[in-house]
Amino acid sequence: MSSERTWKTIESGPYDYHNALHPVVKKNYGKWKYHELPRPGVLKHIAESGDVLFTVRAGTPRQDSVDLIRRICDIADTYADGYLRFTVRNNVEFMTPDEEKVELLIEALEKIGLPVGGIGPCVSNIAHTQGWLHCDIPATDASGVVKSIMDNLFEEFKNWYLPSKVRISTSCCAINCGGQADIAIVVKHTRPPRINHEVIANICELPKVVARCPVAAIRPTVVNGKPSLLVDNKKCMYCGACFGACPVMEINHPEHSKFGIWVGGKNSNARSKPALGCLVAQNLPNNPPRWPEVNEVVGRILNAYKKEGQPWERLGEWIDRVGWKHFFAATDLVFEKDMIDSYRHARTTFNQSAHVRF
Amino acid sequence: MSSERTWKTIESGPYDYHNALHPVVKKNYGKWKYHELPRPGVLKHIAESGDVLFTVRAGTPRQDSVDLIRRICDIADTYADGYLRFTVRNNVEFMTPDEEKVELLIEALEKIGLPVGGIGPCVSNIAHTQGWLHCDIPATDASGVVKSIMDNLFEEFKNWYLPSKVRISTSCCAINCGGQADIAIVVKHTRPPRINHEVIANICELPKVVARCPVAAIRPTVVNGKPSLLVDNKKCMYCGACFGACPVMEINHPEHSKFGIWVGGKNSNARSKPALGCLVAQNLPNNPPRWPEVNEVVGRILNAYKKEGQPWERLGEWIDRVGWKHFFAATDLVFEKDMIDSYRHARTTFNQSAHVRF
Amino acid sequence: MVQIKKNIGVETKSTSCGGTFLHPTPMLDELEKGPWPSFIVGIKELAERTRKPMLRGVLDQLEYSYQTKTGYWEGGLVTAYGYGSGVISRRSKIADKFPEAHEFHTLRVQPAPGLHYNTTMLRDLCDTWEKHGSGLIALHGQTGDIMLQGIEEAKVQECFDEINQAGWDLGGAGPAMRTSVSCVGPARCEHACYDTLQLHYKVMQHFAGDVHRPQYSYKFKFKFSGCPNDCTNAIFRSDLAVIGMWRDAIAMDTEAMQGWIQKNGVDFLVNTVINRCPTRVISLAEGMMVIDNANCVRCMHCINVITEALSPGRERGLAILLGGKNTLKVGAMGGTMIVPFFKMETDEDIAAFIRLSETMIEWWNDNSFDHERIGETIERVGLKQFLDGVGLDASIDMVSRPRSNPYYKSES
Amino acid sequence: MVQIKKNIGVETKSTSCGGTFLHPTPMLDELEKGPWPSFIVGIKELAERTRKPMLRGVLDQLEYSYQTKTGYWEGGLVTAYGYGSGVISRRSKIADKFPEAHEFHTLRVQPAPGLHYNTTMLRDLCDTWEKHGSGLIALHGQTGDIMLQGIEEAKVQECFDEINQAGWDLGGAGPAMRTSVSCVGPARCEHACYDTLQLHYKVMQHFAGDVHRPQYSYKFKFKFSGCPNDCTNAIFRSDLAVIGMWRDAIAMDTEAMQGWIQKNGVDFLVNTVINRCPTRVISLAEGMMVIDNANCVRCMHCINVITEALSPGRERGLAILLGGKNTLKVGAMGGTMIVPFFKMETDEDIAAFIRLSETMIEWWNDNSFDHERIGETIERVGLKQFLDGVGLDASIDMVSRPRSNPYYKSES
Ligand code: SRM
Ligand code: SRM
Ligand code: SRM
Ligand code: SRM
Ligand code: SF4
Ligand code: SF4
Ligand code: SF4
Ligand code: SF4
Ligand code: SF4
Ligand code: SF4
Ligand code: SF4
Ligand code: SF4
Repeated sequence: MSSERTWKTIESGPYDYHNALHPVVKKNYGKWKYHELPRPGVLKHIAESGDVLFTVRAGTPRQDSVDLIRRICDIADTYADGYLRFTVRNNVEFMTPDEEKVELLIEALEKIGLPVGGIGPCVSNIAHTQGWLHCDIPATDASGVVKSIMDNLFEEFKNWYLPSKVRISTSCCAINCGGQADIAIVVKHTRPPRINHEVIANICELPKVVARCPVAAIRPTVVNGKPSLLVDNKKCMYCGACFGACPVMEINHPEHSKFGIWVGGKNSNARSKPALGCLVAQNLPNNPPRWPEVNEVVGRILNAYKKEGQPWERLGEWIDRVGWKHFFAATDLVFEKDMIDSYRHARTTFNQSAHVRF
Repeated sequence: MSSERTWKTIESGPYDYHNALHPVVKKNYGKWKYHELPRPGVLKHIAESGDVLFTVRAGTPRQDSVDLIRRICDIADTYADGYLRFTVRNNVEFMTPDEEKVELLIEALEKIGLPVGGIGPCVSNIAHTQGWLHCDIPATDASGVVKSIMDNLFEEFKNWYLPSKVRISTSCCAINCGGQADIAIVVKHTRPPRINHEVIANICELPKVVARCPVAAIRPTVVNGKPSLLVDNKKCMYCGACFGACPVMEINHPEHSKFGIWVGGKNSNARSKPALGCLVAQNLPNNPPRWPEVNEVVGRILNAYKKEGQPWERLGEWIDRVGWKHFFAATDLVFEKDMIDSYRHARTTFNQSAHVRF
Repeated sequence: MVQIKKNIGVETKSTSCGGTFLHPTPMLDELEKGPWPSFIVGIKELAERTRKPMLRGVLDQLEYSYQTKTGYWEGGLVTAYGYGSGVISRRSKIADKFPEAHEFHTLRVQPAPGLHYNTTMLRDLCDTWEKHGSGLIALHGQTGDIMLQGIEEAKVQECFDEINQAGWDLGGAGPAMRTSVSCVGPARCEHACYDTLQLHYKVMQHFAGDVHRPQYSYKFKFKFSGCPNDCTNAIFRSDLAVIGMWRDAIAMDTEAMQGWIQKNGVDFLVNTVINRCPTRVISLAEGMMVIDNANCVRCMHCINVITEALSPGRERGLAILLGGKNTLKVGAMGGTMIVPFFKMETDEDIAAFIRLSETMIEWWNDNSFDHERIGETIERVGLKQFLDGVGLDASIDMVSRPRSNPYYKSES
Repeated sequence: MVQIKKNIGVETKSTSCGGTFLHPTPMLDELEKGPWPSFIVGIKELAERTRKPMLRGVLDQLEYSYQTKTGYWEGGLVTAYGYGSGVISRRSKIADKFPEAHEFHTLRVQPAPGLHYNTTMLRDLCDTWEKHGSGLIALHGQTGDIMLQGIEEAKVQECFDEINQAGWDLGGAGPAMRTSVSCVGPARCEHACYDTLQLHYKVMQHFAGDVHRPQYSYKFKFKFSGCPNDCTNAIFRSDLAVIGMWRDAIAMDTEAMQGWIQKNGVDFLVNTVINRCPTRVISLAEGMMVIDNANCVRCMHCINVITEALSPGRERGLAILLGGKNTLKVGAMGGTMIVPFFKMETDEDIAAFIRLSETMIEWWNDNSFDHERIGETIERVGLKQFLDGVGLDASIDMVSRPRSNPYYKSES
């Protein structure tokens, strides 16, 4: 701490939201009756009082500059009474009771390069993570992958071409801070960690690293007279958990850290229960700056879903209906041995029945 | 081997079935077209050739005397051309192409005390196990429990009162040789094994016993200078696996070996996939000679299913449709903490969703 | 209404007072009451007629078990010459109390496939058994054996020799290939997709040595069901479940179908068939039932209900599910779909089936711990490792969904 | 059709050649192309305008990462006075190559519940941040923080003091209570069953100390969703998911309902609503939709589709699901239903909710291993043990079915 302090910290927790609410929101707080989707990118909420509130949603790159934020504030000041909010998927929303402002908002937003969309049956913005820009353990740059994909899915964001909304997430390591999603694009390492035996004992608490491994593949050892660790390559499944505990367990590799694609993740309770995504493509190259191979697979999946999904049916629910065999056929992806679960609850995923499609 | 041998064994495997088949069976082998259920206890199979074959099914006690078997053979000789077969649930079947014989068969069977039924939507005979009559590790007598229950369900066996067939099984220890069933009645111990340290090392291979415990609750120890075993009562969950490996790990207890009742087991692939039974009543007393408490719970379950199940819907499928909450209400059984899975795949049974009924 | 409170108490012919040979068994006598055929009545009748002390001893001990709620048999080793299994040895732990029941061994005898009999073979078996043993027979054990219950060690070999001459052989026990069962199959069932009796017969002949001389890590059971109705409970109760299967479309006799709909009505069709199809692939088109066979999972339901008009397709064979077993140690497991379709028409097909089975059993014996069923081994080492070990490709049919965790060795 | 092969390559305003301040970044420049707003365009614009060397260094290092496919940040410890968390420290591992980027710490700042803002507060934040830091802000991190990305250690405290005066506080990191998010809730959503913003606000104020000074076994996250649609992804992404719930029947405005059916047709009602109800409890009766509420599992689907006529019932509150987390070590887990209904109307309700949460968190801290999330602890020790520990009764709502194995301690 270099500078002198004159201020005594107030441990206030979250920002007090009361002055951040639009007046129409305040007035009708908890008294909304229903909503309509008048057009892509726009919501219309009708309150019990009869009040109406329009919302216009636009995509952002998430890694924003103060310049962009100020531009956004300008738009909020001009068309949305000085209020705005963000969504959990890094979209920004402007609210106005005034229907005429809707068109103006859309124009203003597109003028500063922010596409309007993300509402209703479309691809919303991608939930993503830090990547090379900031994290200490990433194998790729999430923001770059996202930019490449959203360029391709630009029209999908702005229009209602899909059976239901598709949420995509991108994560730069297997920890997957981006979470479960209809389509999750996640790094998967394919080699065990490489240990720098010279420095490890200075930098890391060895027992903690040993404890972190889910398959007990790490053992204490001594190398060149110094305490170090040994990875049993037969057991190790390249998860990188140890790397999170100790930067010397280098798991990232420019060639051998790959991408896997997981589909059918779902967080909502609508219709089916929340579900985990399942692996349908693996070993896709980590290919900056545009990751064409990942893009291609995402496209195939979306195309098949677009063609066959039914209204309100989420991607995973479509697969549940048509069956995984058909999914692989329709996307021209290949079910590989590695896609058979081998972890703790693997048995519960085996087909313990004679139910089979031909 | 006491007696002198004159015969050289032929390791023939199963009995050659060719001469055990009824002539109409032989003629139409593999050429059956469809079947009808003309009345309880009777099947009518129609062959592509136009041939017709009636089957009359009757319950047996399974633990048969040669006297009973000879009587059964008499009936087969008189009415079924000298052939008969048994079912996998210990029923006996007589076949005849001659419709008139059906009534005569039924009469003859009931005359020797064998009820005709077990076909179609009824309770079939109970699959059961050895019990005190023969096994070396039982906590009860399966045959006795079965007799008590089937006395109560006699009319259920003979008539079509139920939505679909109900298979019951009874097992005299947690190993459950009786298998999964719509209603499975299985012994559950409620105390850890008691070890006779004096003799254990003479009788059992201690490392094998240690290896048998699924929760690693058994450790080698020395008692009175003799090698023995120690059970960690905190870990032990009274499964009795060790007792199967070593008769000195006495797990049976006249008071503390109880009954649990499991419902919804299903082996067929019809409609839903095969399913395991789930625990819905526990700690029922092991109460010979008539086990009234077990009988009572079985009755409650059957009554609820009878009232609410739909045609072809198996007991577990009915519960799937109405929900477990309703099942417990409809049967007046209580969901207890112990009924929450705590074993290896417990997590997969947790309600990881907001889906809930009130 | 099911009776739930009290026993009916209808008396059938009770032997409990008439006999002079037997000792009093007041608790067992309670099981002579009631309409269901009573095993106690049967044993008593047998005992009174044959006056076999062993039976009296067994009844005395059983009565004592009922009173003390405790079992009194202990295991041991009794075998037939050249065999390591097939006889379950039982000696009384309280032979001092009930000396007549000091031995009560059981011969497990393999039945004919499909549990078919003619009266001659059964009568002969009864005669031999009454001569050498107790006269008590369980038809059948849960694995399918004829259990000849109650013989002294001294008489085992002569008894076995005699029944062996009549065509019978012993079944399995211990860490061995076990006795098998097959459903009635083509003998009397229109659903059978392969010849269950023949395959059962040939396979168990092939493995006869492994049945008789335990040399596996643990038990191994085949069960043969002719279709996915699985009337032998193969999926949860055998290590290698053989389930009849077809690959093409469900066969429909349209005329019979129309007749059926006419007779039963469209409502019944919709509520009982269409609405119960697990993948909802049946639709109604101009009063007819139409199946999208690509999404039919061969569950059998529609065929079961409309047996006169629907049947499995013509391209028939079997599916192999591996690893079923009941509760011990790991909790019950169902067999996992390993081979969705295996042709089963010729002798070569049978030979190929046996070869594949052997490959799997060998892999298991090479990779298992002691007392570990093949399903447990697969769960422990991984299904992928198993497939690699036996040289099979992966197919999505083997799982209900692909993995949802990244914890695997992906090598690029 | 989704484009799958090639990039569209639409150019937006690229700054890659105009600037004089920045070094060449040929790979990053590729990300200036295409229609989606480009973060590279944004950072470059900011750098060119502010001429902050840190930004140039970060771009250089990022370009190098793209070329070498390797990350170069390492963690460390930087904190604000009195705090143990809230700042994510990043130092370059290759500061020799790119000295301008040797420090690039992030301040995690807790947002307002519901991610609501007025422009004044945002502009002020931008100004302060531009003054002390890089001017780069992530709106928002996956946990919900405003991430002020890029500051030197020396400036952390003065920057924090200034934003703290403006009403902002730091968020969580490390083994601590983490920042929370709440859905837009009653502010603009008709489905909200409790006041997500208020509860979020009160709960996180209560736990502020635990956010700032890590003292748990591992991280703990709350997320607040107003209804089972779960717009904050609470079930898979928070340790304690708070999901709006109602207990009585779905409320139906019959007039609006009739209007909706008239407008959309009965076919649409049947195919899109009735047929998609997970428990199939909606029926059609004389053209109207009838719900068997006892079997409704509160999935929201019918309400979502027919928002103008259906809404959650009037007896509203929340459900608590415990133990959600993502992949690490055990594979992702969803929160388990622990409290199906908790009234949330008064301040006392809030206090009771906080008390219950604290009991659960205490139990976890007492029973967990290092680096073990509460879901892992519950899985390891057993749900029953957890319920006993926190004094809750079992309910069938907590599981999808009762156990199917006998491996438990049943004490009679
Ligand atoms: C603004 C936002 C909440 C917030 O506080 O930020 C929000 C707002 C609404 N959600 Fe949501 N949801 C928002 C994220 C989510 C998420 C989380 C996510 O996307 O990461 C989910 C769970 C996703 C999942 O299952 O993986 C989510 C699952 C739903 C659902 C259930 C969808 C389904 O069928 O499974 C509905 C129901 C519906 O669509 O009518 C819903 C409905 C709605 C409604 C219609 C609620 C209303 O009446 O106002 C809002 C507009 C929907 C739309 O965007 O089409 N919201 N909603 C979030 C916008 C994210 C975005 O920018 O795309
Ligand atoms: C910044 C952020 C990603 C982003 O760009 O948005 C992030 C970044 C990191 N996460 Fe995360 N996680 C972030 C949200 C999440 C989420 C999503 C959520 O909270 O909804 C998850 C999944 C949900 C969960 O909690 O499980 C998540 C699951 C993890 C895990 C795995 C936890 C687990 O038990 O499975 C780790 C590893 C760990 O904690 O050891 C982790 C660890 C990390 C670390 C601290 C990596 C490390 O060990 O050094 C990353 C610091 C990166 C950085 O430079 O800032 N992060 N992390 C998110 C936090 C920003 C914020 O405060 O708003
Ligand atoms: C004789 C027997 C096979 C044998 O080789 O011994 C047999 C024979 C028939 N079974 Fe079976 N099943 C027989 C045991 C089973 C078993 C195993 C068991 O009961 O232990 C099952 C699996 C049970 C389970 O799921 O737990 C079984 C599941 C079926 C099914 C599927 C039922 C369902 O809806 O889940 C059918 C279909 C049907 O009922 O039409 C079926 C159908 C039939 C048919 C209709 C087949 C036919 O066309 O001839 C036969 C008469 C049915 C009846 O008894 O009502 N059989 N059937 C067995 C009679 C046992 C008994 O005495 O009760
Ligand atoms: C006799 C029989 C019960 C009956 O009365 O019908 C039986 C009786 C015994 N079973 Fe069984 N099992 C019998 C069918 C089954 C079945 C059902 C089946 O085969 O379809 C099962 C479930 C399926 C399976 O294989 O898992 C079965 C699962 C077990 C197990 C647990 C195996 C597991 O891995 O879960 C054991 C314990 C063991 O092997 O250590 C066992 C062990 C035993 C032992 C050997 C107990 C012991 O360890 O000493 C019992 C000998 C009793 C005796 O005195 O004869 N028995 N056992 C059945 C065999 C008769 C026959 O050969 O036909
Ligand atoms: S996913 Fe991994 S690499 Fe990416 S931000 Fe999260 S912890 Fe860092
Ligand atoms: S990468 Fe994962 S499995 Fe391999 S040693 Fe590290 S923690 Fe263990
Ligand atoms: S269930 Fe148990 S006690 Fe009964 S026969 Fe099987 S092994 Fe013996
Ligand atoms: S009863 Fe089961 S848990 Fe207890 S010691 Fe024996 S094998 Fe282990
Ligand atoms: S399994 Fe199939 S083929 Fe065999 S008897 Fe049962 S219904 Fe018939
Ligand atoms: S066999 Fe089963 S899955 Fe196939 S169409 Fe008939 S009911 Fe449906
Ligand atoms: S979670 Fe429910 S209440 Fe909250 S915004 Fe989403 S739909 Fe509305
Ligand atoms: S909320 Fe869901 S479960 Fe309830 S009636 Fe509507 S669709 Fe069915």
